Amino acid sequence: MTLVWLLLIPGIGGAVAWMAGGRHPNLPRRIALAVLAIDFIIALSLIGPAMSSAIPAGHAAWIASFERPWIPQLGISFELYLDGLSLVLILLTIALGFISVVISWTEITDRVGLFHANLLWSVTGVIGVFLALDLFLFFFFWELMLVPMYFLIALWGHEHRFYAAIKFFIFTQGSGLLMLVAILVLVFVHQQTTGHFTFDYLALLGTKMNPTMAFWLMLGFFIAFAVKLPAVPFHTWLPDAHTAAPTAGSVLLAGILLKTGAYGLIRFVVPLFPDAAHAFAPYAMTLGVIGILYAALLAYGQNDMKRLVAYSSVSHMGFVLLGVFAWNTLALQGVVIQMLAHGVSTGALFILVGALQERIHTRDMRQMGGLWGSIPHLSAFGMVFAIASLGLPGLGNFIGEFLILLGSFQVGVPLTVIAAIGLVAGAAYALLLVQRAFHGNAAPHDETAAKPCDLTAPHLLVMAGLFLALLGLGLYPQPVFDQVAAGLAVVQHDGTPSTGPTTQFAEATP
Amino acid sequence: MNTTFEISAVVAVLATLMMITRPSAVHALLYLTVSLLAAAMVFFVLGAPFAAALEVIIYAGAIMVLFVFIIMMLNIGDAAAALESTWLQPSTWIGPSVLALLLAIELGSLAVTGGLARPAGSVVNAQAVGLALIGPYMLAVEIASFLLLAALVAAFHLGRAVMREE
Amino acid sequence: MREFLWLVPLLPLIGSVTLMLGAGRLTMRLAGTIGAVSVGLAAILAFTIAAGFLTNPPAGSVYQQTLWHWLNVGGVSATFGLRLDPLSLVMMLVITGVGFLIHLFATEYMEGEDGYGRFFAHLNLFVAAMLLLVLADNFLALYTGWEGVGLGSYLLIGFWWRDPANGLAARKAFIVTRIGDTALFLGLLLITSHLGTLNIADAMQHATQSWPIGSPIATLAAFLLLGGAVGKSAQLPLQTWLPDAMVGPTPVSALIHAATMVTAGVYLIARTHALFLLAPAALLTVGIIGGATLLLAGFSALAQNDIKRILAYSTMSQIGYMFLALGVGAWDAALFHLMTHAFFKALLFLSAGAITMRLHHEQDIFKMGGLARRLPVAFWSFLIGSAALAALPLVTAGFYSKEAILSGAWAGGTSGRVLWLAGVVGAFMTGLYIFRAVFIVFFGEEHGHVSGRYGWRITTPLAVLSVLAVLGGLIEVPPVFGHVTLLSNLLAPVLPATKEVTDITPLLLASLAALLGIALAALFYWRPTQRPAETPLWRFWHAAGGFDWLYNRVLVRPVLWAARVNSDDFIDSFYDVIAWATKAIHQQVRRTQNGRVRWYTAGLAIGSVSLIAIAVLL
Amino acid sequence: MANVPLDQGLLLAAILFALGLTGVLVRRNLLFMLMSLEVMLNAAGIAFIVAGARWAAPDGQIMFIFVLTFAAAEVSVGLALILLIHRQNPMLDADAGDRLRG
Repeated sequence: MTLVWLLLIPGIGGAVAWMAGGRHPNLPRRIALAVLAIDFIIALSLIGPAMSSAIPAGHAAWIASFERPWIPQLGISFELYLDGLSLVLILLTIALGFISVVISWTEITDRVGLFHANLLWSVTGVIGVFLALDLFLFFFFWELMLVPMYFLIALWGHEHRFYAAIKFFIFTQGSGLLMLVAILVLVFVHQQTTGHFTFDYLALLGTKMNPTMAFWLMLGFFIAFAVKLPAVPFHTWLPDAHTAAPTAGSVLLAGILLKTGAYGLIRFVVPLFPDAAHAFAPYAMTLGVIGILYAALLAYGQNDMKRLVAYSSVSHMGFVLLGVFAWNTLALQGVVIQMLAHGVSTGALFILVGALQERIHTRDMRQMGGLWGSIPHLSAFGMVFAIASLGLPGLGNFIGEFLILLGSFQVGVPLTVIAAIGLVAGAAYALLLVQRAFHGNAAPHDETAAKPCDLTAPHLLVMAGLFLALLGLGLYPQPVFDQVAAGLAVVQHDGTPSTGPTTQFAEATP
Repeated sequence: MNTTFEISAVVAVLATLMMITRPSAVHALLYLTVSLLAAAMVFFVLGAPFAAALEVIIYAGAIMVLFVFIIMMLNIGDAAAALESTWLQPSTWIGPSVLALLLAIELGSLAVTGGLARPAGSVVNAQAVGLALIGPYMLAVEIASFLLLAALVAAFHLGRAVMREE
Repeated sequence: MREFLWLVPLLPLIGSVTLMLGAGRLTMRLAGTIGAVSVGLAAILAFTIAAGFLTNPPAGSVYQQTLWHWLNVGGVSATFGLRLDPLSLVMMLVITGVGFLIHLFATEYMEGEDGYGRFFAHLNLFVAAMLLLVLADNFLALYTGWEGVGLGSYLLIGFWWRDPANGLAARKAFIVTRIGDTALFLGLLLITSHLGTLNIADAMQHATQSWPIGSPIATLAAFLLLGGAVGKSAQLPLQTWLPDAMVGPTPVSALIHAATMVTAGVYLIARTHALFLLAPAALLTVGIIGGATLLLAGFSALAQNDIKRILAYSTMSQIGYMFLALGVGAWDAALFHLMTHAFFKALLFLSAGAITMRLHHEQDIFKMGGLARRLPVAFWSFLIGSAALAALPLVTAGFYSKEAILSGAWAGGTSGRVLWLAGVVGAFMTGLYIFRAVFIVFFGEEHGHVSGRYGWRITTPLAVLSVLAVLGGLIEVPPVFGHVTLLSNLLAPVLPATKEVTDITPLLLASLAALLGIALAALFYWRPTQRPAETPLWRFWHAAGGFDWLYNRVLVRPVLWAARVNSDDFIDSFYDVIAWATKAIHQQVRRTQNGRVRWYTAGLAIGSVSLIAIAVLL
Repeated sequence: MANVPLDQGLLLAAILFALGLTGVLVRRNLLFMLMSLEVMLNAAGIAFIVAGARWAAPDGQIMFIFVLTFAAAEVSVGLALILLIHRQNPMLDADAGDRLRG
């Protein structure tokens, strides 16, 4: 039942915030903060070892579960399961949601109630995605999280917001359609072989089907998640969406929504179609590596600061793709850390860009420069998070990249070597951002304009908190490893190809 | 009786042809009425006297009267007729005529090859129709009455809008 | 005292964090005090620990301290641990000792600068990272320190951030070294994957057990580590960043780009010598890189007019010596030279800084001249530093350490002899280029009136370093002069012994070469000279062999070009084509929606006709 | 009354329907279009009657009655609309009312 509350609280909170918006603009903000704080506490209370009893054999990783029939005629049930992996991502979701509310305090002044409602519903959808194990329910939440996000971009965004919002929606919706088709075909195939019509993930695991069919179904899921991740060449919606989105939207998008793609790959693509996924792994890893380098190159070429950060996000997600399809414990643990660290560091960068835009009304780095002199705190944090995102050891991103590359090194040495070039590329664009925005000569227009004010206390607190989180992930990531270990072990067990041990997989790498 | 049918049919077709070619609304309306009366004759020949009566009373009677009212209200006169003549250029006829011809050929060929040649040869009188109407078709009658009610309300509403503006 | 080892890197870190948090609120005096005192305390602690270590060595001369378990996942585990053995002890002493002196110098040198507190925050951060680098007991912590010093270097090169050129130099330094770091990173992956441990000592032990000498995998691993080392130590082919890094404040150049960080590569190779011994090819490459770099840098230094660039090239050249020593297996000699080099190069940079701070940061040696009388303190310290750099026989520390390297090379077979020759030529060049600078700067005619006294915070470090540059070599004296082996005895437990050379020929030849260089410099530059003509040869050496030009053409420009050309992401145009096609079709199809009832009716009719036609005809 | 060939009846319905369609397509005056529509509806009615006569069943006539009902409703609303349209478009030009174009 806890899991239901986890979903209901932000869901209902959103409606309440909407209604409260008419009374006083601060009311929805406070409500959203309270709701997310309560939700966070509930989620925190779930930290702990997996349940030992009442769980199907071989799936001993669930921490909590909730199951009720929903549309029994069609084999659809309201089925929520939580393991360490979901829990960690849910905690990230709620925390970033909380931060989004804080940093929108001054930025959003228009239709405050509706904004926070959308924010909370988006969070609800994401939590649902991380919890749902019934494929129908999963798809339901998958679509549910898009709609509020669409409105966040379209209603409170910056220039080209409708273009960006529609592009975002079409990409994710179109790929979602592929996934829906794949889900339905999978269910029918399962029915044909077992005579049992069900959308239950646990039942659908290990469905026997011919390799061609498995490959196409796997591809349907893969594309849906690859678009969300996003992996090159499905990434082009992301820079536009980020550029147009309000700061909170960017934070949610980068920090959370992208993670659902990675989560889907780990939870669904590989376990449901182990053989197909492993045959496909070399190509997926290649896509990941291409993404790392190509997005880094793009990031280097941007003038818009937010686009730069967005492309850096794509580059980081390339590591995630590489790690997921390396499919060993090291790489998967690395993926989890990378997701958390990326959520924090990129989220922080987006917050800073948003704060900067609020102050100097531009994101164009050609019009910046020398900001260190006028707004040192913002600049210092900008530098800190830029450096975090280039993977400085001691901060979370490094642990993620190290483990991912260590894991993929066992599987494909050439790919890992090429991916490692991304470390250099990351340094190039991250430092370019610092140089162009914060260092160098002050831009000419700065002289006449009023001096922008530095970060205020709430922003400083948020930044400090995010930095400490990164530091924690970088210096003592073990609690995270321990929390997700059981869940990953089960997923890995399910995802092992039937044809043989994982060593075969190593040989399949180009 | 065959002859009656054929004459009626020819009259109906000719009258309709005239109707769609007349520039004057009143003339067209008169031809339409003739066409409807001819259709009523056909019904009678086919053994549907009740339908024939309805055709005369409602169609040729009530509905045509409505048209007449409207023509009178709108005061459509010679200017309109002249405009109509300019609209009725031969070139505008070609496409629709070909299309209609095709349709007629298709439907006609279906009718001829449809195997309907043997008539049952009996009259279905008003009583039979009435019994069926309030028997198996009860629900349809109700729906039709709703339709009429809706039309009544709609016509009233639209007409009132006209009156208010005037 | 040993159990407080963790405080050694932590103290500078605390200083750094305090300064960062207090940025803008601390007075200049307080900030300087925090910066210097935190390193000073670390130095005192380090020396106390060293005293304890020397008088009462722990078992196996290794003291291990595990702070916490960093990660343990999928069979890979790493602790956050420190390891104190003679090698890291020497490094720790050099870093904290020289580091403290430079901090002290900087408190006066940087006075009045904007961002005084930030300077010390970054400098302290650097010291902390450097200490972590040398004290780390596993590769991951080592890599953390390794990247940390890179960050410190980046921050301090770009300290005067208002000038975009400084930012460019800082980024160049970071990115070029990052290329090397990535090789090191891959090396870590290889070692971890194949040896199953991140602990350096364990890995070395496993490597010697499981990999035969000359095995490809050991060679590969050694080459990857070497990649990291050449990046950090500014050796060929990743040397181009160091001269540009001189745009940073002079104390930074002294600490980071002379005394400590750039020697990290030497430390790394010494630390993983077991691996390099398994890979003779890699070890030979180390020597060749060292030899080539020392010659290239030596010639380049002769073609520079900027005093700091001269010193930068001399640093490259001297680290080349250390690499040469590593390459021929003269491990102690490399470390010995590392130590003495830290003394005299810090001295040279600080005295150069002392000069330029009185010249409004003018660094062109041809605009100086006749400073010997005006700035005696700077003159004498620079002279002592130069003598030590040129390895003036018997009276300087540089002589003993360079002699150790050259005799090591002499003993190293044919390849050793070739490298020895390179070393001797380099010694000649060293004498020539540094005394060229000495004569031009301190003698000849004066340009303008220069005066100024130095406070104790500048003179004390100069004095201490001068003494060290003269006497520091006495801890290791070759057999011919008395045979002192304090350092090699200390290092014996961690580094393999070097063959002793009793032949006096190489020593004499090398000394002669150095003296010849100095004499030649005196001959050419004693009298005031003109700025050298820009001949093609001069330009070639001025640009240090044109590596920058080459890298610009081959790597930087293509990437920049690609980034600029593709800044709109050509993949998006694929989706744009889909969108465009949809729009184009829409434009055509919307014409059917012309709002005319009859048109729609016609459509309906055509549809019906066609459908019925299908039904009838088929 | 028994020997009317029914295929001729259907043929008549087809021809009338086609003529009505021609009228709808050709005429631009809404009033004439409405009249032509009546012809088409009537043709459908004839077809029902013919089909009813084939089996001597009342259903054909019943359907005709429904068609009639429909025609009545349609005409009343249609004529009311024409009244409205006439105010803006006195010539009742169907092609002028194309504000819903794409």
